[in-house]
Amino acid sequence: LAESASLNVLSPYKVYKLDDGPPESVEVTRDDGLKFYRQMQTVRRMETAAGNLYKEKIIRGFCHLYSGQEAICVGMEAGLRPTDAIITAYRAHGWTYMRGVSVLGVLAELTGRQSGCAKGKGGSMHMYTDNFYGGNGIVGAQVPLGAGIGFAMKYQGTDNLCVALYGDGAANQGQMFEAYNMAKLWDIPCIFVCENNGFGMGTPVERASASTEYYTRGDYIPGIWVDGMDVLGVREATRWAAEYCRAGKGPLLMECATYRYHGHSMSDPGTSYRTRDEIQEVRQKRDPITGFRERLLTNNLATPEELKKIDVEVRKEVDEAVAKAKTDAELSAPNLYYNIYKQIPEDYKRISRWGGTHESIIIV
Amino acid sequence: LAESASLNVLSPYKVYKLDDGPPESVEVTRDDGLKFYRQMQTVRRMETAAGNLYKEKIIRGFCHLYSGQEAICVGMEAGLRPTDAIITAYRAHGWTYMRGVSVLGVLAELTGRQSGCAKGKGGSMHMYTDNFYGGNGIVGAQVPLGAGIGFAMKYQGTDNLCVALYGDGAANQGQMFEAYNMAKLWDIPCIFVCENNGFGMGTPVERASASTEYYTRGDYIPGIWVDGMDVLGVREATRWAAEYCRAGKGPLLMECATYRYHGHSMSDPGTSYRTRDEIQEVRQKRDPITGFRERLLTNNLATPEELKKIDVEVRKEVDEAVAKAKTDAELSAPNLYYNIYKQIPEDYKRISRWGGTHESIIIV
Amino acid sequence: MVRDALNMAMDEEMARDDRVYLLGEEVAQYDGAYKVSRGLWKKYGDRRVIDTPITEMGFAGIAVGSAMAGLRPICEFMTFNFSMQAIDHVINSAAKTLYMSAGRVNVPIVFRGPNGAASGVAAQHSQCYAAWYGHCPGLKVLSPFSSEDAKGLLKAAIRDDDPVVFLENELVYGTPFEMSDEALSDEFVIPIGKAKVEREGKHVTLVSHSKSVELCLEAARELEGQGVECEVINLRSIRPMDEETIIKSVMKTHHLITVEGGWPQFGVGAEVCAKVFESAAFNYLDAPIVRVTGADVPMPYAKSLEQRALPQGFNIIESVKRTLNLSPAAAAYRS
Amino acid sequence: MVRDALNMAMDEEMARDDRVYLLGEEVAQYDGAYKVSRGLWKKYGDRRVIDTPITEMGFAGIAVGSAMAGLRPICEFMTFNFSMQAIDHVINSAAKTLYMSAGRVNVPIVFRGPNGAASGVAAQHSQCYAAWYGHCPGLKVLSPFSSEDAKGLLKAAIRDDDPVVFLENELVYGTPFEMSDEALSDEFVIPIGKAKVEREGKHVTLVSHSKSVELCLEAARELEGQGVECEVINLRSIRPMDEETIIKSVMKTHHLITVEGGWPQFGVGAEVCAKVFESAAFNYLDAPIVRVTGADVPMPYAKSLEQRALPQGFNIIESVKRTLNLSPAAAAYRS
Ligand SMILES: Cc1ncc(C[n+]2csc(CCOP(=O)(O)OP(=O)(O)O)c2C)c(N)n1
Ligand SMILES: Cc1ncc(C[n+]2csc(CCOP(=O)(O)OP(=O)(O)O)c2C)c(N)n1
Ligand SMILES: [Mg+2]
Ligand SMILES: [Mg+2]
Repeated sequence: LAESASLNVLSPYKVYKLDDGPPESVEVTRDDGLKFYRQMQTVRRMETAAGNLYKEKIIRGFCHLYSGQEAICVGMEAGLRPTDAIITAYRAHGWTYMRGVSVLGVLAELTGRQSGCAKGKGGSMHMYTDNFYGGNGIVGAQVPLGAGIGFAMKYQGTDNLCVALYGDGAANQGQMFEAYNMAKLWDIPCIFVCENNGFGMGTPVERASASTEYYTRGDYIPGIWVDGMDVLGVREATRWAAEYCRAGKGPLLMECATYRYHGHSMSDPGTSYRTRDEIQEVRQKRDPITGFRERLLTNNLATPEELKKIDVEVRKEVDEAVAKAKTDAELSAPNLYYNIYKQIPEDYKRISRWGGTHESIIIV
Repeated sequence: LAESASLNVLSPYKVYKLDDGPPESVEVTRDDGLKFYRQMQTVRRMETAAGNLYKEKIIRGFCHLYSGQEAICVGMEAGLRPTDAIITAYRAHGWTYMRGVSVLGVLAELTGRQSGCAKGKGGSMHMYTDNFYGGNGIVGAQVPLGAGIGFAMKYQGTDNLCVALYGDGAANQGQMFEAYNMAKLWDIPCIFVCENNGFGMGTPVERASASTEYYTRGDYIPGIWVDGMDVLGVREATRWAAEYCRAGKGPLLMECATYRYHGHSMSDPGTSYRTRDEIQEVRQKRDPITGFRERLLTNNLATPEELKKIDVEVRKEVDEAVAKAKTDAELSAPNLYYNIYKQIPEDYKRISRWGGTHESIIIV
Repeated sequence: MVRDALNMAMDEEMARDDRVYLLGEEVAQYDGAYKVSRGLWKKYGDRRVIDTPITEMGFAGIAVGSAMAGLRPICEFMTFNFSMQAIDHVINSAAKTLYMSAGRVNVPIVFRGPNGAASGVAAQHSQCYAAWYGHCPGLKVLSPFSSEDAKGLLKAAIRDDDPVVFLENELVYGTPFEMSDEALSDEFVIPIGKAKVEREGKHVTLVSHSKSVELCLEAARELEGQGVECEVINLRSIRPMDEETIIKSVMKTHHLITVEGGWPQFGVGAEVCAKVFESAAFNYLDAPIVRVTGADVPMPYAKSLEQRALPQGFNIIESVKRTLNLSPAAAAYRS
Repeated sequence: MVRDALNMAMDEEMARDDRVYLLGEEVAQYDGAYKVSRGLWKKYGDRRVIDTPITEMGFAGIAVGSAMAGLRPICEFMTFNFSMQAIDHVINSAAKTLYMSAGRVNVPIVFRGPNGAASGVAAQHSQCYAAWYGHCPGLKVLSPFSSEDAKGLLKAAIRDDDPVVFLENELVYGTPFEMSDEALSDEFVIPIGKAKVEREGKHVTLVSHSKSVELCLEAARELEGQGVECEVINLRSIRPMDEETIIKSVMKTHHLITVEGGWPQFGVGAEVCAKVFESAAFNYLDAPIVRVTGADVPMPYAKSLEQRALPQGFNIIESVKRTLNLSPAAAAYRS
């Protein structure tokens, strides 16, 4: 087995208003290879489990699965520092996991139990951990927030940066352009990442965006296009972008071309606006995990047995988390009234649903 | 005297994503020349009168003068049809006049009297007339509204278009970019016009906009830059742009470079963020009226006496309007409660300031 | 189903008036996120049923502009939570323009979509906007409960010459309500500004809107068994609010309870209280008004907490008993 | 002057805590559109006093994001009317995040700027947002009246770990109020959630906030000459609202009038009514509560109409007399 290998990224980068771009030949160690494989498999498996829990009606409301897009969270995390910050939209499970929340922390949040990373108060769209600011249900809102987090990092004198992720649908939101403008004016260390999975709910990009070249839509902000199904390409581009930002050159845009296997949320079968064949074809030809698995094997970075073993371990981890996420308790009633304020005003009345106070409601 | 002359525009156009642009040599008749001169003088004089009324405390609140920018409203109106629509921001007096409201209709609106074009209910920022939709106090809001007006014109099967004007400060507002996107996707006949007067209140363009090339900021929408101090250039560019839109080619951006002589509103002396010398220099070298006057004379399109006569007539018209605008009555008390709804629900209660009804308040 | 009633209202009004068109996210080819516009794109095509990008501020502005220029848009917010991005256009562009123009420019537009809490969608997707919009002159604000309400009020809203905020409720989209023959007619229009007495009773008045009316009716049925007759008022219109109907009822029952899913403070119940206070009914009240409302918290995701954050039948029943002095807990109340 | 008190509060808190910074349109080099931040940019420089482009949604979002990441922004809206463009960030990003994150991510931010009617600025620039923001859990909403209020409450707001909406009033920026020695100190902080009894009286309670407190005090002085003693309560805090102080006063005076500049329906007065209704004070009221409010209209520009659209001293005086049954018109009232 090789200790490392030098591979080419799957698709050439495209760059906008940049003289050069990330290297197209990348070095990957065996250890990293196995790690990325495990991480992508874990996210995939976790999402499958979430889908099943939803079908069992144990997860309620919205549930936006990340399956198909795993190479982005795994690749980007590998190209960043843990002290860098991330903020994303409601398609947040994979990112939450990559930022350090356990599979249980994610799944129990989805089932609304107290082992969830937001103790069940947030649900699918609102997950948080260190240097991970959600999880936001309002399309586009996380982008100015992310610019603000980047702003804070610069203000505090660190050389950390913030990555703000959004979808192709979100890319048309006005607040994006407001954030771009201020980020550029103030040289905020922020990477704006468009996860272009081809659709905003049922609307394909061409019907939503007058320009679908998302990496160029920062106008005066340079951009890179990356194959989002290629974990190594994503890592390399992220490293390069992070260096650019850390050097104080201001913000950068990055478009990751990817695909979402499931419907938009669990209530959307996801087949009215695209064919089953189209989905099948991506799964077969561009799947980020299958493709990477093959590359590990052909480049002698792993054996089939090792990968098999990882698969088994991942399955076990997720299954255990599922079991606990199903049986774990929900928060007790008084918690309804906690966390509204961090600093509770003196004499503050918790107002229940019938004009009584906190005390009266919990007896009910 | 010549019946017409062929002149060059004062500054070459700049174009963006366009193969050609408007002609730089323009034909102007003596009649048009005299008309434009009269119109620009009327707007200038009317604004001076407004400034004086403000100083006399007869006009209250905000009052944003258009002085310095006259060539834009006069030139554009000349390049459009009366059935085309216009919508602009709060710097609306010149446009209101050009759309057919009398000087009295403008000034009496400023003094809050019933001869005002909104009977005194709207004031400086909210003036309306046929095919003129205001007058909007919210920076940027008029731009989607304008796109909507253009949308309606297309929906109704006409070949009219809408011109939506905004300032350099407004140009950064997110809703601009949302409007651009939909206008382009849906081929809305709308000309988005940025009146770049160098400042948004006290902030010069460079501190507000990461790109100050406003005519390029529609990204996928073609754009033209025009010298906004050149009434003929503005007319020609507008004609050309209108033809483009009417041909069904979708929206267009147009930047008119201009300057505002007064402070942002009357409470702003307008000299803390720029020097008096700078203002003086523009007045001397680029003034749209003085410059045009000179061109009329050197090209034998008018005699000094004719222009003098126009000046006198304009002054008289404005002076008379001022006198009436000062003495005209305000609307009577019951009008406070009119125009809230066009279709008044049965039994509708007009709620006064002390919990009584309409009837009770008017007795007070 | 309420969904069908809404669909029928839009269909009939689009057939009747070419100026009426529908725009919003996923309203056309996807048939609406909640399938309220099902079939309309197929029937009316791209010109009149328009999918927008996810740009609420922009498309609401475009819709308002088109209304100023003579069209009659139905502007769907996928949910009213997203109307916050566009609220400047709802208030400053739509509600105020007739007034600012002294009657020259009216804005015949309907802003519609689901409002208030759905199931398991957490804090950002569960807000009730009735009180916010109800606060603002220039708007008419409707909040239908049943299928008949939905159809008759939406048709009224579309025909109205002023901006109307039309607050639907996702949780009842699928509820099967009876529709009278009259309601099935093309010309079934319910007047804006009138409440409906859903059930007559003499002991206590329950004033409510939207899905909470259902809770009131359930509570009323249960209380009937215990000898308490509730009068249930479905507000239908939040602005203008039909105070006559409320006042008349209170003068009959002498007891008032307001029920809503939104937050308690500065809510719909508060305004009802104040109106009664200012009216002749004030002297008829034998007990304080009780507001049964959503809890004063952002909506939690977890099921048991979510349930506690919303008014339940037993809250109404308890409140009625306390108000009528029928329960042992009554003495403890108002301590 | 209130303007100076606000300036002092920001200056002191910026000196005290490096995490505090100010951003907004024209706050730096122009010294603030209303000169509230005069001198701060000169003193603290580009890093801490930041002129933004005219992009409220964007800069409010940036401010909230920076607060999540450890800063303590003061986000100025040139006026609160423009906060509508950013209101999604105020509510969904700022107010709800602590709850959604089960206590992990707090958002220590102050949104401040002038609120309500100024003079002659017409409908789009005259709205009062007290009731809207007061409706929303997760926010604290302050509405200072005097210079002491302004300073002590703004300092409290800046030090607070939660999002605070701080509603100023342009019309009093230039009003000279006495400042006590205590109020001039660096450590003068007024607790959030407490009302202030501005004047004691035994006949009627006037509850008010912001500039309307001035009207109440004037009316109280005039009524004093006629033997009527008004108790004037300055709410200071709209959310949480100090109901104890109101209730105590009403139990003493038996009469209540609310006074505000905002629209009547679903306004601050409505909530005060409802709170009193729900309290022990209900049985103490000898007459209905009267709400004195702005008229239910978008603000007109013309001076005489504008004046009629806002509460005037005589409205309060009339209302007091009617409530106390002191005027010949009293009989006609409540017809
Ligand atoms: C402001 C706002 N408008 C609408 C929605 C409803 N909505 C949720 S996700 C979504 C589609 C977003 O698509 P995209 O940005 O491409 O992200 P993806 O789901 O593909 O990851 C829509 C319309 C919302 N949550 N927020
Ligand atoms: C949304 C919004 N934010 C802020 C303001 C306050 N304001 C009014 S005009 C203005 C400056 C606009 O500058 P620009 O767009 O360049 O237009 P100009 O005044 O130069 O014509 C500002 C900040 C407003 N009216 N609306
Ligand atoms: Mg997408
Ligand atoms: Mg400008």
